[in-house]
Amino acid sequence: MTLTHYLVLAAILFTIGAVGVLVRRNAIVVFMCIELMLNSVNLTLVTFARAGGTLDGQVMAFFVMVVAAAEVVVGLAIIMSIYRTRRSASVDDANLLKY
Amino acid sequence: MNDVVIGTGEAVVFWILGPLALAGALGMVLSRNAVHSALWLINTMLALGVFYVVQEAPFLGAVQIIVYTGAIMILFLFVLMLVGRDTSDSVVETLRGQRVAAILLGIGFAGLVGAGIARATRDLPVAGLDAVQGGDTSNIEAIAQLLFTRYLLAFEVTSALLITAAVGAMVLAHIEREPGTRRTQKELSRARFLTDRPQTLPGPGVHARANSVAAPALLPDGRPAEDSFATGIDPQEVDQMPRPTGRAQLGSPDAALGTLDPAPLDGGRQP
Amino acid sequence: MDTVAADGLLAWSWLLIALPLAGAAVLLLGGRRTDRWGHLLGTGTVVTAFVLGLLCTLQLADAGGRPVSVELWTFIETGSLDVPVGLLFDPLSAVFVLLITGVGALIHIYSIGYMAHDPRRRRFFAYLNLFVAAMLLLVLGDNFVVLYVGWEGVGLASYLLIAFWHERPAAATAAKKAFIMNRVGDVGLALAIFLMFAQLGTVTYDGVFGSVGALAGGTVTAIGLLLLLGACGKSGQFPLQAWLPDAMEGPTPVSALIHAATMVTAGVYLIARSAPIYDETPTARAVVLAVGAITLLIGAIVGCAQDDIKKVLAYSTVSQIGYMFLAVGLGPAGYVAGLAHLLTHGFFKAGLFLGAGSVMHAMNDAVDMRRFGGLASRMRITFVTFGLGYLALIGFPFLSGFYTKDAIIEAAFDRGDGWGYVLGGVAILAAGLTAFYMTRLMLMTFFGRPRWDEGVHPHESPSVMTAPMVLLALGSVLAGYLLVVAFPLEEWLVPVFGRPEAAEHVVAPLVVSALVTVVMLLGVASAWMFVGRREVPVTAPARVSPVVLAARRALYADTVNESLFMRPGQWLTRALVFLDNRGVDGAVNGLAAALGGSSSRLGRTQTGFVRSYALGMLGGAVVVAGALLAVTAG
Amino acid sequence: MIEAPDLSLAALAPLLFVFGAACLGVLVEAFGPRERRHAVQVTLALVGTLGGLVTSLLLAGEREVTAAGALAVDGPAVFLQATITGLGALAILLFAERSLDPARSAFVAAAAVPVGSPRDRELMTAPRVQTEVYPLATFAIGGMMLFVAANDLLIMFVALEVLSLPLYLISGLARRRRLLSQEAAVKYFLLGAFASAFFLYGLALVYGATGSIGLADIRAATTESGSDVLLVLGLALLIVGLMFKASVAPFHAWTPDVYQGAPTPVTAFMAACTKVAAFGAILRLLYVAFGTSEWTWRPLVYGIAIISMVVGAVLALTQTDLKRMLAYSSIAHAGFLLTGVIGLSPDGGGSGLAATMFYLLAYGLTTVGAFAVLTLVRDGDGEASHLSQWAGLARRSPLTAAVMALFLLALAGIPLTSGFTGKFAVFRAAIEDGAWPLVVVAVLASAVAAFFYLRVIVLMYFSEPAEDGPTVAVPGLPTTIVLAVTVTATLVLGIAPGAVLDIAEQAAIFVG
Repeated sequence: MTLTHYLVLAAILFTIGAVGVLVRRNAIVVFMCIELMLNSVNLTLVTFARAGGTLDGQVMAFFVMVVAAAEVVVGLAIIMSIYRTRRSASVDDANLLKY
Repeated sequence: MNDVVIGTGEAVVFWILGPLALAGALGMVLSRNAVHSALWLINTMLALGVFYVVQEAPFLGAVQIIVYTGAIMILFLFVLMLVGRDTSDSVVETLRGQRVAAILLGIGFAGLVGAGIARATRDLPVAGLDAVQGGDTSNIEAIAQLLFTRYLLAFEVTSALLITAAVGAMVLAHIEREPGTRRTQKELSRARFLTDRPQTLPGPGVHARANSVAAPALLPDGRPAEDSFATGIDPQEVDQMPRPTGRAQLGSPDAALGTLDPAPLDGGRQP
Repeated sequence: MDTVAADGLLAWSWLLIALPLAGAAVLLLGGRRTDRWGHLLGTGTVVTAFVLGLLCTLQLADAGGRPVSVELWTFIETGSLDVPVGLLFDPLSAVFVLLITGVGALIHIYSIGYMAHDPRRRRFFAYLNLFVAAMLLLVLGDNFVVLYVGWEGVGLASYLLIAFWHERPAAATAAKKAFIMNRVGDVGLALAIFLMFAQLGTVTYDGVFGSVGALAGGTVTAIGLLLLLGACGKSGQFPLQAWLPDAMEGPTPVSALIHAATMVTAGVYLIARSAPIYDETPTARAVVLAVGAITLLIGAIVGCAQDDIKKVLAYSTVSQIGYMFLAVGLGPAGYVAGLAHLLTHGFFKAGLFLGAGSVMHAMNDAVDMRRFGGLASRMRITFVTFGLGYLALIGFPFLSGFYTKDAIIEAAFDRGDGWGYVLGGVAILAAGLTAFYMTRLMLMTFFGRPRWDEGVHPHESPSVMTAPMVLLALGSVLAGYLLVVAFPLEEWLVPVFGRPEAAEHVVAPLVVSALVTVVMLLGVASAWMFVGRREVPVTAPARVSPVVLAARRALYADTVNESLFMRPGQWLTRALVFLDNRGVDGAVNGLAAALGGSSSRLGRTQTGFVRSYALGMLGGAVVVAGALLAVTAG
Repeated sequence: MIEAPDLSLAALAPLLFVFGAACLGVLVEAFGPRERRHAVQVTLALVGTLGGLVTSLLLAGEREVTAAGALAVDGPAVFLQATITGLGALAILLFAERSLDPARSAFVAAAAVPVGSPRDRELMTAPRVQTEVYPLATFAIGGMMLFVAANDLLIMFVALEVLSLPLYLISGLARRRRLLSQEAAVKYFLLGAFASAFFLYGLALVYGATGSIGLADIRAATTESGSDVLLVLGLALLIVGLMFKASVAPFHAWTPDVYQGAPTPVTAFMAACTKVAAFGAILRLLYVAFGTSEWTWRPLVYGIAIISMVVGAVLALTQTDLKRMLAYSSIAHAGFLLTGVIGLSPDGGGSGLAATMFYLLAYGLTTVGAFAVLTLVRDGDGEASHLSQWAGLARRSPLTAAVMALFLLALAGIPLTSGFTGKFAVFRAAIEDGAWPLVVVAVLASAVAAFFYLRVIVLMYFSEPAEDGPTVAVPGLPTTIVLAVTVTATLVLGIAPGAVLDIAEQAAIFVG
């Protein structure tokens, strides 16, 4: 058991999140996948902070959480406003703009 | 740099929670129901919170559990409920090749990044955080010190972000009334008793399968009840229970009501 | 090339450009308010510019032709990059200024009459003024960037003017084609300029020519070839010649001014101006020679098969510019000859186009020569002026083409090696062909029985149109004598090209002249035999057989003629026309179609689905990460 | 005892000005009387941006690192901050235009009212406006200014979010065609969040590799240890995040959709300011942090530049919507800009930095102008952005057509316009650095691009106007100012750009 385990786990979580963005249609779930990606970044940061013996990683993880919170508020508001009109939270339904 | 040895206890925690976190991630992507996805994600987040605590970041661990999982994810759930819980994705992929390509790219990305990280950090020395925290300075103090010195500017600028978020939510969600259009309780109740119908308006009908405010109530014959239309929102079409048709079902209760003709769903109010 | 700062009138030479530019601006921005007097303003600016140019040239002549530089302002000046904007008034640019403003003024005057009934006459004059301004900028600039600015400007004006009657689909297509082929050339010129920058750090003529000798041979050749590509695009030379004949869809004064007299000679100017570069690179010069020779032959051959009066003249232009390229490709021996031919060609070709315009004006805008005929008696002035231009073009003794074309052919022979004979032979052959197609044109248009469409009543054009034609005809007659014998251009251009060493004539000039004249007369005679003696069919014969039949009944000599010369000639002509239409057009259209096709195919990736976009991003991320890792690892 | 870090208020002044104005704007939104709000907000936003412009100009020549190493105030930062605030002020003016549309504004009256509801139709022509766009846009401008001056990756990330979040919001606030606008917002948001996750992961990996996120520390670490795998992976992911914002292919897919859907003033704002900010950050990241390991990313940027130019130019050929066409053209221009990025050399020499900054200024001004013209041509349904509606525009309004033609020529890089000078500068810089093939591709791509710009000009001048074609509205004072400024700048930067190029060249030194 080394720190590499944490890092690889984070990489896998990040990938799963990224793939989730590509395969899920519900905008809110897509957004949750992005949250998963951010979380895996946090795990990476915390692990590197421990490895390097500096606290900067933890502080950055903290910032990531704050930014994520702001992003969530804006994102969910946008998704809600589009839902109120279209009665659908599917990202595939938003495709009037193309080519 | 004196290497910190990773103890057995931590290894046990990792091997229990690691798979759990992974399962949570996979479950989020794979479950069709959005609420289940959210719960799976909460599972992963809790596991990560424990990892933070284990990795000498107790403050972050707490924040992860209290703020991230407790507040942010609940916000997600809240919105999911608003949108309507019945929004499970269909399993059919409509974009050709999307899934295959996504999985292949995912494997490629994980291969590149994961393998790269694994190779690069194979002999990563673990300095540990004893030098900067523990002893006199606790984790929170150490973080605070950094936050208000090295990261002061970022800290201040984050406020702009939070203001933006608040303003944004207000803009998109808050419907302002024109001044003077607000009626008092007294005026409202007087107005109601002047109508033919002083009792409460109908809720969603028994045949409706949605609980959104946009779904009107249904009258027994299947027409939407106009009284139940929400103000300001165009009524939504409502899925109905399958209605009996054909000779074989003539004996059903519907037949007794004499409404065998398929009733128009729109009730004459098709937008 | 040492220059002196401008003083006196020359300090005002920027007005040459500013006047027409101001004219264009007033006409374009003034809108309908200027409709009534716009054409007069447009003409006035160019006439004034001509007078000014003349005065400047006289002052230059007084000063012994020392190049004069006019500093205007500094376009870009930073620590590492310095591009001043200045004008260079030297004998070479003076010659061009006079040609552009002189011929330009005449054509402006002519257009007053020609466009009298067009509702958009004001706009037409605005574009013409814009063109004159850009062309003057092109020839007056003292560095390659200013030249490029003018180069793009004339391209734009030409594009606007070809498409002037845009409601005709052919005009729109022709404009598009001209645009694309010119862009190909422009890319060459732009790259040449960047290459100079990278290698020499400067783009002024002074700087480049001063240090070009220090460059590696390969680089100089590359610069030369890229410049040549630019020149080919603008001048309609092989392999970019196809746009020029199509450009005849524009109004006839445009064909006269831009696509015969001035803009299309910009390529010749570019190569003459860059003489010091080409002096360093025999390879590039040889390519110029080859391009010139091929083009002059192609133009002459294809010209024989055209029925559209303007197309014949257009191919003739292609061919004559081929002569000029051939001349400047010969190096120091040929520069002056090429430029002299450029000037005389400017006169007679502009005159011929104006004559053609006059004929079209009379024939309700018909261009098919098979429906002309017998116009000599109806349109006396047009006939006479056109005839003089014709004689000058085919090189009739002592008219201007005779002097300048012979000079080029002589210079070709003077190379002294086998290639000299080949080039000279090609040039003489083309001279014969020129005589043939031009005589054919004359015969079909002015002689024979009238084959007019019903309702056509030819009449002479108004004097505002004929006056410029008369002046140009005078120029066609006299220019050659003036430029070669009376006031030799060679002397005038000594400050630019230096004094060429007296050439040793391999073939005596008299012999060359005699040979050319004989070939020319042969061409005229054969045209008379094939076209003049017979009735011209109103529709072009679909197959050769009627001609063949008619010929069989004639003398036996005809049959020999036909089987020896005419049939192979016809095949060759047809093959070339086919190539021209399918090959080059095909390439241009194919390129456009390929771009359009890939555009819509690529556009389909823009599906409108967020998830597809995200897929693209993840793919990009994988590629980026992979590429960086590969670079680091490898 | 915690020692307070030194904060140079002078160096922070432009940022304080802009953020201060934004915060004040939020307060006005909360407490100001409704009928006065619009005027007050516009004034505040203009005072903020112009104040930022003036203070950043006063900072010229400053070279320092402040806020505990988080903020670099140097030539490029100041130049780009001035560019952003100037362009931002122009965009704010476009936001403020109210006389063009019978619906009174480009922005929605009440964003929370569902599209198509009776109340929404009622509000269509209401005089009220969602005035929050002004503080939001001002926040975005502040974020952009921070983005180009960020001296560590965390500030860069926070600034990225500060500039992005308001943009996500205001691109969904169009008054007309609200469905498209909302769709643009949701697409921009989801993809933007996706991209910033990549940026963040890159940040984490770089932190892991070097133990620090300060650009100078990273530079020291790369110089010392060369490039190890972690660092390279981190750089790759950081590039992905930044290229997304700069709309460089293959991370461009959002651009056309969002540009088309967003309200046109917002599109102008994004096209000009975001591009400047993103390239400012790219330049700083690549040269300050990764300058010594230049050989790792150079081939990559080379390739991306080619892809971007080709994709942008080719795809724009078949567009029928003007806004969309300009979006694709902005992708192509991103490629041209990368050509300038290639023209930098690690020791800070080379003219690439100055050339790129000049190009950004020139492109920003032109593109704001082009979008401003776009807002003038309208039919009953709002802006008439379909190409066919522009046929024969010159007959209807010669001046409008002439101004648009000027901007299109500038975008095509025709001489005597700012576009030519900019292209000239970046291509030259690339050639000086030996990137010959890249410039050949770039010249070819601009030849292709010239075709679709000129096609619009031809359409305006040579086609018969349609029977029921659009009308050309008379611009109000704000739009008139924008057009006057942009036309003048496009001409001046084309005819006598010497002074500005000089300034750019003097400014082109990063503080380390």
